[in-house]
Amino acid sequence: MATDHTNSPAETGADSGGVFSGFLTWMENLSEAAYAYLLLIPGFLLLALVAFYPLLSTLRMSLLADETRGAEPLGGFVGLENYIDVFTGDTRLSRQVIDVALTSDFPFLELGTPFFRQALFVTLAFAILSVLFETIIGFGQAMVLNQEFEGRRWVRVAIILPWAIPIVIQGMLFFLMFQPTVGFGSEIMQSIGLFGDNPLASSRDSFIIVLVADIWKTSAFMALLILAGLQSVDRSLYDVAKVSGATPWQRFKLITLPIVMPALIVAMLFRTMDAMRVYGIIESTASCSTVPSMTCLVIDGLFGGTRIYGTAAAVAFLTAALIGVFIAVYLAKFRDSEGGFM
Amino acid sequence: TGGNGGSDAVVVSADSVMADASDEIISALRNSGLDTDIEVEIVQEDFQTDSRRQTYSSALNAGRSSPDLFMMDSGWTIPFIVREQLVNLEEQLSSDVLDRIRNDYLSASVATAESPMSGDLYGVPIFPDYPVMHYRKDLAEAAGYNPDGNNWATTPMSWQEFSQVAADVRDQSGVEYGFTTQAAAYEGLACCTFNETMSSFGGAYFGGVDNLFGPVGERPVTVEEEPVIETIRMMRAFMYGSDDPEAAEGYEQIAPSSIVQWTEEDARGPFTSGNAAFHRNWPYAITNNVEAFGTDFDVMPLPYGVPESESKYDGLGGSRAALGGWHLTMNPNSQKTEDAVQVLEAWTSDEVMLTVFETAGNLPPIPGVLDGVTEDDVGPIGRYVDTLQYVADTAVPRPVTDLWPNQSALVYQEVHDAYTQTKTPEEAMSTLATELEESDTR
Amino acid sequence: MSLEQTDGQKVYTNDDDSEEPEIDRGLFEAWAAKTIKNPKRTYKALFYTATIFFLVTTLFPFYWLFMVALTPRRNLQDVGLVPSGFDPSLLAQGDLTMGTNPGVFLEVFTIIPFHRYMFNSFVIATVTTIVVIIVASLAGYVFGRLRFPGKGPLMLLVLIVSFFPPAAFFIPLNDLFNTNIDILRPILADGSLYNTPYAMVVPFSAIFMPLSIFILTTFYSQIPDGLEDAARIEGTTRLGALFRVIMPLSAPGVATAGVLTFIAVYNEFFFSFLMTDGSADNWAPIVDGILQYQGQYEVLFNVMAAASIVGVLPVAILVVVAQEKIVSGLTAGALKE
Amino acid sequence: MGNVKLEHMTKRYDDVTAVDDMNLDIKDGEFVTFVGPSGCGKSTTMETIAGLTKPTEGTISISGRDVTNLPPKDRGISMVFQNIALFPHMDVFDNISFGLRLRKYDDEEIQRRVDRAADIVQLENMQDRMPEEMSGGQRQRVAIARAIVRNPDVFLMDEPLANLDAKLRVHMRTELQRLHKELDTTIIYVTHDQAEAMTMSDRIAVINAGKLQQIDPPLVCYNEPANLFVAGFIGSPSMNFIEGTITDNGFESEYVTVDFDPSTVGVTVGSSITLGIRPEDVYESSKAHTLADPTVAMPVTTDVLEPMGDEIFIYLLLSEAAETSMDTAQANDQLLMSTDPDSTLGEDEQLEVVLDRSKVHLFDTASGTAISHGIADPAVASESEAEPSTDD
Amino acid sequence: MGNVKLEHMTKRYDDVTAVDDMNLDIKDGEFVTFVGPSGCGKSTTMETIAGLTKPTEGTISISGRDVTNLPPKDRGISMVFQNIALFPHMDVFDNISFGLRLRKYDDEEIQRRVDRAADIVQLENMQDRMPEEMSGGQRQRVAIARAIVRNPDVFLMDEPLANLDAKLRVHMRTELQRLHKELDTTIIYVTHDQAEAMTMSDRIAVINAGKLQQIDPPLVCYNEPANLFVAGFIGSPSMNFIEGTITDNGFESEYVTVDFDPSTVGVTVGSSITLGIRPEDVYESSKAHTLADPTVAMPVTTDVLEPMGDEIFIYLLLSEAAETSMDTAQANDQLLMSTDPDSTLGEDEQLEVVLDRSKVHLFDTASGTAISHGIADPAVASESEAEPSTDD
Ligand SMILES: Nc1ncnc2c1ncn2[C@@H]1O[C@H](COP(=O)(O)OP(=O)(O)OP(=O)(O)O)[C@@H](O)[C@H]1O
Ligand SMILES: Nc1ncnc2c1ncn2[C@@H]1O[C@H](COP(=O)(O)OP(=O)(O)OP(=O)(O)O)[C@@H](O)[C@H]1O
Ligand SMILES: O=P(O)(O)OC[C@H](O)CO
Ligand SMILES: [Mg+2]
Ligand SMILES: [Mg+2]
Repeated sequence: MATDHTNSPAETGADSGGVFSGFLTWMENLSEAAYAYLLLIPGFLLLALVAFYPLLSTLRMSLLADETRGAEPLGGFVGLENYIDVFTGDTRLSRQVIDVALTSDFPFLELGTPFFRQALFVTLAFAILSVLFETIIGFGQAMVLNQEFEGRRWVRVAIILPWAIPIVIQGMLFFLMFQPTVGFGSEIMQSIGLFGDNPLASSRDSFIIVLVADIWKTSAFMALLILAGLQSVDRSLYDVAKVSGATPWQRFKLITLPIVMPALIVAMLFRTMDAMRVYGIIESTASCSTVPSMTCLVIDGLFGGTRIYGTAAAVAFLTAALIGVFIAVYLAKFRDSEGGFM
Repeated sequence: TGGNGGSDAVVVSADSVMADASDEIISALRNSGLDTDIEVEIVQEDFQTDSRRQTYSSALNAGRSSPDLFMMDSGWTIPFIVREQLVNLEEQLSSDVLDRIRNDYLSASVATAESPMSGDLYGVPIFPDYPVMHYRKDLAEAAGYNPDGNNWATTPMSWQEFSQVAADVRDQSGVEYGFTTQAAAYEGLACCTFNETMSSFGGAYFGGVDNLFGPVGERPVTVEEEPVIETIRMMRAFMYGSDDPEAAEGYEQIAPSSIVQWTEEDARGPFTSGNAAFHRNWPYAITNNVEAFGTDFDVMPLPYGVPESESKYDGLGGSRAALGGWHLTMNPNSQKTEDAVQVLEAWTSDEVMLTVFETAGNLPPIPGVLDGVTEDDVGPIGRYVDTLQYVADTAVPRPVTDLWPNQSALVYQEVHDAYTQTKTPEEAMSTLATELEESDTR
Repeated sequence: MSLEQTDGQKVYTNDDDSEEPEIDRGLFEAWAAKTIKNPKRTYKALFYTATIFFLVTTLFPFYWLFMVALTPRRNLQDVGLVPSGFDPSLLAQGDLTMGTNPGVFLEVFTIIPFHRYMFNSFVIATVTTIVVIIVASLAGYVFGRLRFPGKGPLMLLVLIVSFFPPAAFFIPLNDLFNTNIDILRPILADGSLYNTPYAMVVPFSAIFMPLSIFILTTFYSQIPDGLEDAARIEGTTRLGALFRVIMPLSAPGVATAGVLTFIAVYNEFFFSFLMTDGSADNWAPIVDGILQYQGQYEVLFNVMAAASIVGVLPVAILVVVAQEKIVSGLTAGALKE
Repeated sequence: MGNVKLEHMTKRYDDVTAVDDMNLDIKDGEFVTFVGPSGCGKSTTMETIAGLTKPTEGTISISGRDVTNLPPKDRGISMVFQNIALFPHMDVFDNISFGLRLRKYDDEEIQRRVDRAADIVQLENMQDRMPEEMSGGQRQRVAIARAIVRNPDVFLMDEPLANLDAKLRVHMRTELQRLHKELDTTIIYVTHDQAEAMTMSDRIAVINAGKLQQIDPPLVCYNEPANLFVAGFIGSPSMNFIEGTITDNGFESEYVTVDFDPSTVGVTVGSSITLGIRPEDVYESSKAHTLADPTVAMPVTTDVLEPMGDEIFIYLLLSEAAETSMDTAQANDQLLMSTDPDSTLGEDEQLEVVLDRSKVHLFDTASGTAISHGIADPAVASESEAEPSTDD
Repeated sequence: MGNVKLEHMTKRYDDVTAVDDMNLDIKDGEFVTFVGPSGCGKSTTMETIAGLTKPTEGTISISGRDVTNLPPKDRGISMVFQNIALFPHMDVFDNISFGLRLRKYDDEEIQRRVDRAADIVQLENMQDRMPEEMSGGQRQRVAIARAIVRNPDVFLMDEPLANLDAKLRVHMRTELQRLHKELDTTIIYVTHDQAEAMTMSDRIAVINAGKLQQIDPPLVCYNEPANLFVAGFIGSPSMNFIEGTITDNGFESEYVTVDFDPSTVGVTVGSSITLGIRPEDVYESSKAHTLADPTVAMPVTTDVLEPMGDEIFIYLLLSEAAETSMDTAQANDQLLMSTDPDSTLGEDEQLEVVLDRSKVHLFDTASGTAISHGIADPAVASESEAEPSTDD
């Protein structure tokens, strides 16, 4: 400090200088917790305005009666009636959330309407299957992209590209492909006996089409996130593992996987939530009337022309609750995973 | 900038076809007495009817002041009316104009712009839409039929006869399909293709034409009646032939089962590309088909199930076309109500109707306006004016209430189940009846 | 790639190893025997098989989309591996298009100002991405690197946003964004956010933020403390360390969060559809544009296909650029520990 | 300015007390070295001074200001990290200039300073290398350059030369000393290299298990260790320790006897005492004449010989049963002697050795506290006792 | 088994030749230490032996097998990395047992071995700590434990003790030597600590700029360095070098003259020669009598004194104009002398010194190659010349 402080800026407080400096110093001196809360303010303000406030308002909506006519869109307070009605099928929804009838025979339950036509089942089956396949395929893709080879950048673009396609177009693509007069999808699937004559008119076949369409598009999402995780692994750890005698598979299992795990869990977490809110691809491929999901019912209630805001809001909250149950499993895993942070 | 309330113009939200014809329409409006100091701007909204309904709904829910006038589908104007989201035109329009609408306009159209409770007018119909049977006259003639001679253009045949003709023409010409139509599980099935066919058999959802717009909860549900069942059986015969135990007798297998996943364009595809002999569609498709086949293409009214006389309900039976069409309605939050009223009134003139027909291909809401109009006046579509005028009179409106969007889903799902052989016609219709009753009375 | 591929294929077929004595073994058996001896070969073969499989499965639908685009509108029937109506013999007659319709890529721009829709989407996506990355970085830093009471519940709160179908937010937001706010009047024509990019940027920022927060939390938490310490000693604030060291070192994560957000917003439809009147001048985004090719009944599938191919290009370019950031081994050489 | 003061500083992790009630007062411009066994809390103390971690208790002041709650950037410090911590995404130039760029020095000044720093650490031509393309020692030098390129009030250096070869280390040592003189900056230094600690420091702070044991000039620590720990820790190889008791005649253990009058060194007869003697203060009895005050000769057997080039370490066994352990502090029946490389002694030879009485240290076995450094004949006690601390 | 052979091994990075035509033949069970300046290619050579990087040219064989193209896991090695590289997601136990678990040892055996390894590195009670909760030295010890827990044919250890304190280092040194004897494993070792290199190695390989300079037993390297580089590098502080020419009377430079008959040491009159003398072979002339064969005395002035506890380094200036540089190899007019801590010399004193003629080294200045180690009187030339290599 002694020699040349001529024309050299002050040693202390480097980032400072200017209008901000006071604020920055104040910030820097905050305790860790206060600092944390401060930095969270912008994010939470945004969420409060665009998410929390609307959600509270929607929550209120779900406790009020539907009003299909008249200037007021909502009726009086009905408590949990909307929720109960959704479960008992006693609503104006065009599809059942769940329709299970009691029987006298084992297992004493039977599906009132077929599996593929109940929103709850469609939602769950879709979420589980799509996330499963997307994870496997996405991981495979990420592993491929993680290798050094010539042309890797182009392969990467190619693999990411489906994610860049708007859902409307993705829907159009698969719709046309399985439209017997246009594409060849139905023909192929029929010839191997998987599909019936009119796949887009069949709930089961359409479900598979929607699933495939989603896997095609969304594996890229998984791949991208997992790839980023893979790229963050310190290469020198592989050196150590190699010298310790690890085979590639062991390196993968013992080094790559645990280190990628947090990224993988985040990817799966968000994919699961997205899959459980599936709507766009259904509507643009097979339509909600063929493959109803929970979100289909929400949209139908809010925008379907018959104004049933209360019921729709209740379905939205039920969807959220369902997702919450699923997510609890992830969160438990999340906590366990190394580098986990919750 | 289009939709913003910044400009002084009366903003009319319409579709792209109308917006493209904006200049001609505005000058026709001026010729029909619109003040020159009132500016009009016709802006383009989504073409898709559902999208447009959602857009309008969010604009009205939010209390947006622009646009001033909405172009609303006759299929969903009534829900907006019963939600008190539109301006009651009884208090706005001059009595002359109101009289003209009540007396000269296609009454089925006007009915879908009125409040089902009070009967007040909330919308000015600007054009109706109804389907016709498109067909390949060349193929029919080659098969030995004489469309012109038998005056197919204005003389409907029965479905039975039609199925025989279609099968025959298909077999003789070697085209793939005899008949293509729309039977996917979508609004179009409930409002239109099934509705009109059922109507031609004298069937109805809610016990006849009188109950179409209500009163909800106090009308019978009649989907289990024989004509309705018969309609389904006929369609199953068209698709599956005699293999299907539920198929009605006496009909040929003329349509691919794929129609259960087809909407308008899917069904038009094979026809326009020469793979079908007959095709049910809206007049919009005339242009495409004329382009493809020129004078080898023609239209006729849809076939009938039973003669009108044999129908249990008045106004049903005979050739029936589902009535679509569009109205202009007024935004209650508009800052330019008076100007907007002037625009509406000018829009009821013959000149505007003809201009719209010429430039946008949209039919006049007063069928008589087309009297004497020829190919020379309006292009190739002029060749089909006779059929169009004939069909206008046979059109049945859709049963639109505030609950219809929801009920239509129930309808098309059950009908579709029956079409896809998932359920027998009776099963499907009995389920539907229960559902509709619950829905109506809840 | 092609070089490498041929290399890879040599692995399967190259049979000139002299140490292989039995002539009568089948090709496959010989290959299998070799792979057992030389596992590297197996990995390589596996790798190329997987690469080709992924390439084919992801690219084929695009290829088909391209074929749909090239199919003349009237022929939109039976589109196979070539557009329907494709006829190479036409080339002999001087028809370079061979019965296809490459002009569709011009129609995309002549029917509507598609470029303007692309521009709108690009601007909205860019702005949203920047907002999201900045705001989510702050939160990701907090959640990933700081310890404080209430962290778990707050993270859960962020997550809960993604439990709800987006539609659940819409009705209250619609009221909010259409409210005429007087203080906004100087900036916005009628004082409401309707038909402005803000009406999209604000909700997108919030709705796509949770994902980015979680991604960044994960990546930021993995950056060794030592590097942040070094930056702070050198004179940065904690925030300075975030933007100068932690973020660059988490480049794969940041780039990924950025790309995912950008793509999601670029293609978003639900909110933008309801928050604009769909006209290009009023900031309607690309999907709105694509849907303009869809009439009440008639749908210009071929033009839609062409438009979406055109519309995907900026994203492809973005991915090319962003992936340069997703480079390997960034933390190598940093630490001795 | 530049003085550093720790008062009752304690840092606890979940189950470990890394630093325990540390009190330190480092003067402006002083060069203080922290030494102590691995894990004793040196780095933790540094980090607390730097502000990278908050002390659990106590306060820290730098340049007279209480900085306990100030962020690192406002403390006027620069630091070389034990784990090096280069920014992997920046090349050498960017790494070194990072702090300068933050402070918005002008480009020329930055280039000038970086050139100089790179020159000092002998990395002139590597300014555009990335860290991952460098050897361990090169990386470490970049870390040093990054710290010295600035002019802070206090330098914190945590084993900055650990990965450098002897020659470079000597060079860096000189450079750091020059820098220290030139800038008159306070330097707090951690090293495991005794030579470094001895030659560079004004004072050495010896830490054990989080506790400060002694802070004194190097030779004081060497010659007058405050306790057994310091005695054993400073000096390599370590001091020989022999446990015994005080008799009327002085110190007595199984194999070693040193005569003195207990009263002159302030020990009570019968108390348990540990005697310490450095290897270089053990002599063959043939050389006893060179010593002013040798002990009586004792018979030993040579065991392992460790030739170091400039000297030889010879492990001497005091009994027949004894076995060599390299850990000189542990075995009671063994002595390590350091001698000239010219010595002709071989393994398993019998000989006699003497100790330099003036270099004999006595410690209380139980508490470890030093009692006396050097024992003189009763007659000259008062003089010789003071001797080691003066001119050595 | 366990022998390691490098033949013409070269490793080039884009613009750097890290290892240049290296030929090495390390016998089974040998302990070879690599020494050399920072960045000379030690780690790169290690990595190539380990199989972590492919040599650009040349071959490597281990245990008689050509392993140039074998993956690391099939080479029978274990390694301590210079950058430590613990698995951050595993605790100490998991880190140490990693290799064992891969090899499916049974749990008991794993626990037994881990316990033993942890014991050796004195981390008994830390098996469930995570790396981030440990001090620098503790981490390094985990890295050592991770390597020694297995029984490979070859151990590669890249500065395994760099971050340990002197005492622990001595302890680890002993343990590694014991391990070496017990397992009879080949060990290749990198260290910057001369004492380590001298005491542990069977042979030392001196590397400079990627090239092998000499590979010989420690004392041979010390006493008979093959060239100027080795002479300057081995020994701390470094050997004094004085450039001069050969006259009929022997060596002559501006300040130093050493008489001998050029023909007896095989140098030609007039050639440029560098004379080398280690600090400990410089004596005050008062002590010349202890030497068998001293040179004539030369007058010097003392400059800086560096007391090290067990010895003192004194920088001697040969001329008035001279200035002290700690880099002894650089200044022609300066000598470093190491002497007893008892020396009473102060700064700026005038005195005379002599060199031990038997320890004078002569090098060809141009090529650096050693010409002679020790110069004797013409009469006894043949005897004394052979001397250093035998019993020293
Ligand atoms: N990836 C790389 N790219 C370019 N040069 C490299 C790379 N890795 C090492 N080098 C260079 O190769 C030379 C040898 O490096 P190496 O790590 O073997 O040195 P070292 O002898 O281990 O040095 P130290 O004692 O400092 O660890 C160095 O000059 C280094 O800069
Ligand atoms: N994050 C942590 N959690 C728990 N214990 C810790 C943590 N960091 C350090 N310690 C413990 O605190 C003690 C002091 O650590 P510190 O790093 O200060 O040691 P050191 O003196 O620098 O040692 P070395 O010479 O090995 O670097 C050690 O026992 C270490 O295990
Ligand atoms: O690329 P490698 O051979 O270092 O190994 C990478 C891992 O096995 C992949 O996860
Ligand atoms: Mg430390
Ligand atoms: Mg190295």
